[in-house]
Amino acid sequence: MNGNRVLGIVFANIHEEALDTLTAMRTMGSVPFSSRFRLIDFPLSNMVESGITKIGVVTNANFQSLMDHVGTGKPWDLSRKTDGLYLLPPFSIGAASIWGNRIDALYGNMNFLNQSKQTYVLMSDCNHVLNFDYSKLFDAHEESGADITILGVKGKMPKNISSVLCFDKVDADGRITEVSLDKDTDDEVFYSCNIMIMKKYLLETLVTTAHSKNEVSYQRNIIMSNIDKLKIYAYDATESFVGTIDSIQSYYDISMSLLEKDNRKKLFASPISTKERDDMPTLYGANSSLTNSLVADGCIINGTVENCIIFKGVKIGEGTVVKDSILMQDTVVGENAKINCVIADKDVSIKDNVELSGAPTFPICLAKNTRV
Amino acid sequence: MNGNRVLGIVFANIHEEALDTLTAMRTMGSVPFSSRFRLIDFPLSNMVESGITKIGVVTNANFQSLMDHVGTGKPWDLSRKTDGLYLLPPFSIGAASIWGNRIDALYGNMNFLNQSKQTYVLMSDCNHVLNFDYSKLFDAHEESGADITILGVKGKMPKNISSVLCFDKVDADGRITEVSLDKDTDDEVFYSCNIMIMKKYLLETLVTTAHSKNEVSYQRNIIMSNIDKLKIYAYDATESFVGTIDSIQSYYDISMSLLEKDNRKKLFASPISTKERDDMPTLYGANSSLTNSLVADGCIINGTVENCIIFKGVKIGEGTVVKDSILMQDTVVGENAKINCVIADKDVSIKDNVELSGAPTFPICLAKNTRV
Amino acid sequence: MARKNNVVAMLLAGGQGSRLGVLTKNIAKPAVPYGGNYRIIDFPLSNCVNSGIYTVGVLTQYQPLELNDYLGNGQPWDLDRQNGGIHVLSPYEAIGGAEWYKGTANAIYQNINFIQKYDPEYVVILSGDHIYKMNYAKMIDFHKKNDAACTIAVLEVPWEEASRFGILATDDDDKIYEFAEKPAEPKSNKASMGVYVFSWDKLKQYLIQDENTEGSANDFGKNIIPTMLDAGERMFAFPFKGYWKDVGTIDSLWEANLDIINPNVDLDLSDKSWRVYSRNPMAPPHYIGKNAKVENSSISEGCEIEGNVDYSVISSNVTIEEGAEVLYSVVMPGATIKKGAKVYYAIIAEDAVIEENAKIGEIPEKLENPENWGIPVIGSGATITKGKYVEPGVMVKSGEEV
Amino acid sequence: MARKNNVVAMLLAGGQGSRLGVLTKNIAKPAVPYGGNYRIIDFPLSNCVNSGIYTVGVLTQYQPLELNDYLGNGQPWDLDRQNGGIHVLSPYEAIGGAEWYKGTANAIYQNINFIQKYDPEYVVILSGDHIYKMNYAKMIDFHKKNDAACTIAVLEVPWEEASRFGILATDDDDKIYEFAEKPAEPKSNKASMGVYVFSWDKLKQYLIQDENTEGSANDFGKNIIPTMLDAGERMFAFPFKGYWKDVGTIDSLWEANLDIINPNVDLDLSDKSWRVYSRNPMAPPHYIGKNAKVENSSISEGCEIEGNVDYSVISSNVTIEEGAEVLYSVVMPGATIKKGAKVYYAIIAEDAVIEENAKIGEIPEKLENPENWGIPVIGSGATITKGKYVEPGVMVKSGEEV
Repeated sequence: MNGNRVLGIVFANIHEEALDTLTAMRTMGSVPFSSRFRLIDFPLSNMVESGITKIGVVTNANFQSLMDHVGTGKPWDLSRKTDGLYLLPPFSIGAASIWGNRIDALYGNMNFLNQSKQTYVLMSDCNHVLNFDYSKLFDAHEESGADITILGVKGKMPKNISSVLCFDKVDADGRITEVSLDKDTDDEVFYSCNIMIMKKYLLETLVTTAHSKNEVSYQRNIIMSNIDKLKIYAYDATESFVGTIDSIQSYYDISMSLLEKDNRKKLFASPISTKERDDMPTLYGANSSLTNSLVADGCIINGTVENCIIFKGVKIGEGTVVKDSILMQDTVVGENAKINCVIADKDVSIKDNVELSGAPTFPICLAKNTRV
Repeated sequence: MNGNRVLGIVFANIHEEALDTLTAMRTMGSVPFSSRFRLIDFPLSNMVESGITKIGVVTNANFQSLMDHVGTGKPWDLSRKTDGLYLLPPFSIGAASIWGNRIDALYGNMNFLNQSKQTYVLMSDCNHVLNFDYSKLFDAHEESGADITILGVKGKMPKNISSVLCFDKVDADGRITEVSLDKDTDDEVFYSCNIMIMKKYLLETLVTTAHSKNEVSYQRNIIMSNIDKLKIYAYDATESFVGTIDSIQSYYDISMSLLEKDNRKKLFASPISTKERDDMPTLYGANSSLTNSLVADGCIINGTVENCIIFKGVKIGEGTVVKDSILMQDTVVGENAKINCVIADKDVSIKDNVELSGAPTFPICLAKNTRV
Repeated sequence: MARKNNVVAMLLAGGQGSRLGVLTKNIAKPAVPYGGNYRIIDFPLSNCVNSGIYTVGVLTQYQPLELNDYLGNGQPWDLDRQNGGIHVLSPYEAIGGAEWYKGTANAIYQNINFIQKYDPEYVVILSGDHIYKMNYAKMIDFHKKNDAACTIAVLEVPWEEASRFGILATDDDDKIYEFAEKPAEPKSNKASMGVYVFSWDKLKQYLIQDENTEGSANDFGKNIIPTMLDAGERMFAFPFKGYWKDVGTIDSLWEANLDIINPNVDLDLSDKSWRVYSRNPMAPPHYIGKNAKVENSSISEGCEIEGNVDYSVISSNVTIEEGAEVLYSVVMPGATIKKGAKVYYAIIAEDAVIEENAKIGEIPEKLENPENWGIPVIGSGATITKGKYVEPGVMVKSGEEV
Repeated sequence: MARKNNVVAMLLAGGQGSRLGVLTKNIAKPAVPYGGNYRIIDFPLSNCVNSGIYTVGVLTQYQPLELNDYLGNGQPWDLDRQNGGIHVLSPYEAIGGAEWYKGTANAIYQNINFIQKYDPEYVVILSGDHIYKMNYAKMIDFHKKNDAACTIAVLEVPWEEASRFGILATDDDDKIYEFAEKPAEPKSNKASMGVYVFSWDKLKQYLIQDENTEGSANDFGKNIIPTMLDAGERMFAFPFKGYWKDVGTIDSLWEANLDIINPNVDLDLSDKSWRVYSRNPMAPPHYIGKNAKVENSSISEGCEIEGNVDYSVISSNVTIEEGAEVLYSVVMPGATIKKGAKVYYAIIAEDAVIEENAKIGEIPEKLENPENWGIPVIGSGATITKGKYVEPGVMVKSGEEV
């Protein structure tokens, strides 16, 4: 895939309702994940590794942490004179101009689309954690002669987010012939990851038409209603590691699933870049005991840690036992505390002797800066 | 001035009412000026040349062109891991959160101020065109022991913008003892350029106090009302070239005044950086005739040009005569046209044989993309 | 469908360029100013990035300071990258001793490790002394399609000039069957432009073989290409059409400069889809004064022009005072032509000063003896004192006062 | 109150570092990995930027490829700048011939033009083989206040070790009156750290003078400093307190590594106001497995640890399999310690592989003859085959299979 041919669009704010406390002060894209990343690192790195050189990040409210994180795009080598990273907030601020939905957001950025010289557009949200070489998707798209090719996976239907498309019938050659939206089922389905590629002019046409008819649902009005008119193909990415985050619970489960070596191998198969902060290596003290855990740089571990995801700069005091938990950046746990099934957001501080216990099916979520 | 000690704050949107058509789709900071610059280039370059390494650009609505222009801050060497350029739009979008005034804007960015490690703050708007080494201001501020030091110039009172402070009485050592706001006079006055330096904690205190009392005027409530309580000093910058843009007319006059060599020497005494676009040199055809004009790169001139400011990529056809005009980027004038006292914004297109004539005291202003 | 970095470009910028005389006394040839806003190296570098090649090694050992300085972190060419980007490769010392680059092929040989790090499929070899706009991506596609080991860009030159070039004889399908360096009786008029695409595995093999060959000059044209041909490798000639000029001599550099203001020459520098990038001098706009007369010329930013300029290329930050006259000349950045001075058919290098009423060169028609014709060159920082006459063809050394 | 660039730092990174044996076979000493996340050069570079010095010349002529590559465009240290930034300065060829750097002073002499371009007031001379955190800005203030020509940073060393260092004898006001290189009978215990601040005009004068002195070794310690003292220049000793370690030998490199996990050592790498920057390997978080045991150690990102690690420094992307044991050792990026292998008091260089049940080094207490003690070093990319024993003090060359 010659990167000059494909424009990347990342939607940073989609599905924030699913993560509640974690997205109270940030976009979906800036939610911390897997010890040292943010969710947007995955679509950005996938795009860049596939050769894409121009990416627009569509954002809405609360984009300060996102702006801090992606900054000038340097970590992804997107700090360029020509092309590179473009942050696309709603520039003209007024009552009606915050992107209400995906069609609005795309329509509001029509100028950005028009002025980009690329022939194709590849769009992605931030709630699917995966490592995928989009040039495969591009090749499949080219070979099949499809108008739109959508990446999908087979698995349990995501329940807590809306507008999830299921590919109910797919031809032998990959063409989708029947779809449904937000299916109520516990069976395994073939559902869309909302990562799709098409010609730029097609997207421009579809969005302009939908906008002029005052249509509001990208999935319903652009994809579903065109299923007969356009050649819409599915690309099955089930073999890759794909984590669909649709709730705090799935965020927790997907995080924990990376304690399995196979999953890690798949998710970090090609480099995932992120903003670095130059921490020292993690130091383990004389009485530390750590098992089955993922740990980033900059931590000082003096206690016992089991089945945990530990982010940068976490400090765990002597005598403390942390199990089945996710501790985000710079969380500090004092001495002799007991922590069980907890998700602690950035800069949480837990005093000596505190006991906190959730369940694997109900992790306790502590908001940023909480003092316990 | 050790740049690490002073934080720069640039207000990109202040006084846009004065420039009307030129700021319809852009901030004051992104108004093109003097063939190849934008107004924000002056405060940014002055700050960087004075050694400042962290600058926050406070912006409000319409900041897309500003974002395009300042981008990652590379032209000013402000693309850094530590410090550098920070764009500060109103991140949390809601009815009440667009900065209504300077106090609001500063209060809304209190986090940015708090988290900056610098001891001093230097603030500047974008409507004063000048080249000034702020380390002189810093030194004077340190020597006098002032709480606040404000850069001022002696000249005619700017009339078309509000909240202009006059230093009515200044002690021999520079302390301001009497001030007035928006004086109605045609005499020469000593007025504030609204470029001022103070300790960061002082600004934080003043703004927090004013905000808590629901005060809205920075000049009235923060400067004027503290004239007795704080040591507020004036620094006279009259010897530098200072152009105060308060209207289309003054924009035109200041632009034209740079046809004088002395003014150019002063305004370009130290480098003014800007975003480059890699144009070829300007080509002059066999029948071109150009006198007393400033021209940027990338133009193709085949006609007659007199007393003009010509921006990048302008094309002027054979037989055309352009006088006393300002033609912004990529303006195209056909053949045998006659243009007199016109300000043409970007991408204006003027056909063959068109005649357009304003007066030096009433230049005609053509909005971006106008076709004549 | 390939990922990033499958192409690495290696730019040979090492030559001393002695035919450019005083112009290359202190700077490497690729750093010589050209066309008002550019330096020679801007052309191959811009070609690289416009062709999507973002990994470029610049091989240099001769006076690299100004060149290094000009290239800096690569930002003007969008080559300030985490992955790839621009790398200046000077000779270095290893255990077993230090070696300067012996020939073009040896220069690449000494940097095999650099190339190998990117594990590219293709390596593009370029030189730093040609002015042209070329899409290397198309050449690489051609190379791929032909399953070639090596592809050489060729330009059709007039038959009568062919014996001055490296000439390639090809089949109808562009396959090369013979290469002759400056042949007395050329078999074709396809001249090598010194632009090569190699499959990296092949190039590496022949570089190592050549390095181990006693008596080899370690040169691409003299050794690598003939050896590969002899070995029966698939080698193709990629036909290039468009402006191409070697600027290795004073005359050709002068001509190539004047070409940018010649409407009949096919060198469009205003094409926004193929920008030629350069490091910008951060100067104010240029000013043309009340009594100035400028025609058929190019003027760059930062100039102050009060005199007459015709058929000339005036680089950035040049001052031409009232009554001065510049005809058919190239004036490089920062030079000053004072009141009443005349500059005819000349090259004035950076920061040179031509004082009042001095005269540089002559209009050819006015020469008594046309044999004395030649472009005079005033070296960088040189001063020509008041009223002094510098004759055609004379070179004044950098920094000298005459 | 000065504008930008009034200080230029010159980092002498040229030494072959032969005392580091196999570790510096293919890479320059400053590029040797240290402390899990760093390379030696990260310390002086981070000191520069934390001190507000953004113009750094790195002088190198020995195996610079990996160093160049590591430095890249300088972005990890915030040195990717338009004005100033990081510049790797290799020897180059000028008219009149090419010269390698002859000594430390000659290396700076050959780059006078580079420094002059920035027209600095002060030049800081640094070397690339010390681990320390130091605010050069304070030293420059001290230099200014004393109106000195040269200021040398000094560390008080134990008297019994003083004769191993360059020793400075000073007045009460820190003015230097004598400098002695490794004196038999030291007059003070103030040892030079090899960190110099010079007023540029003075340094330039003495560099030129030294270059013209027949028989000079062109060395700072041997020539420039003594000559300046003799000439009566104002020279001061700037007292430094804190961690400082020369890592020029295998033993000292090993010790300096273990210092980062020693809570009693004054080297805080977690200080956010004085970060030590480095090029990050872009690895996932490290994983500590179900049966792993890690204590008193540092682990970097990208590691997969299933074995036992105690009193060791494990760099990024290291794999330690189940049943393997690593004690009092330094494991550099990308190395693999397979099942059941033992690594005791050793340095394992980048990408080395220790196969199943191999054993590297020994616990000193278990040695029959303590005379045989020594840190074994496994060179980068070397492989120690299954069950093999590498004795203490043995060095295995890069890439070798033993």
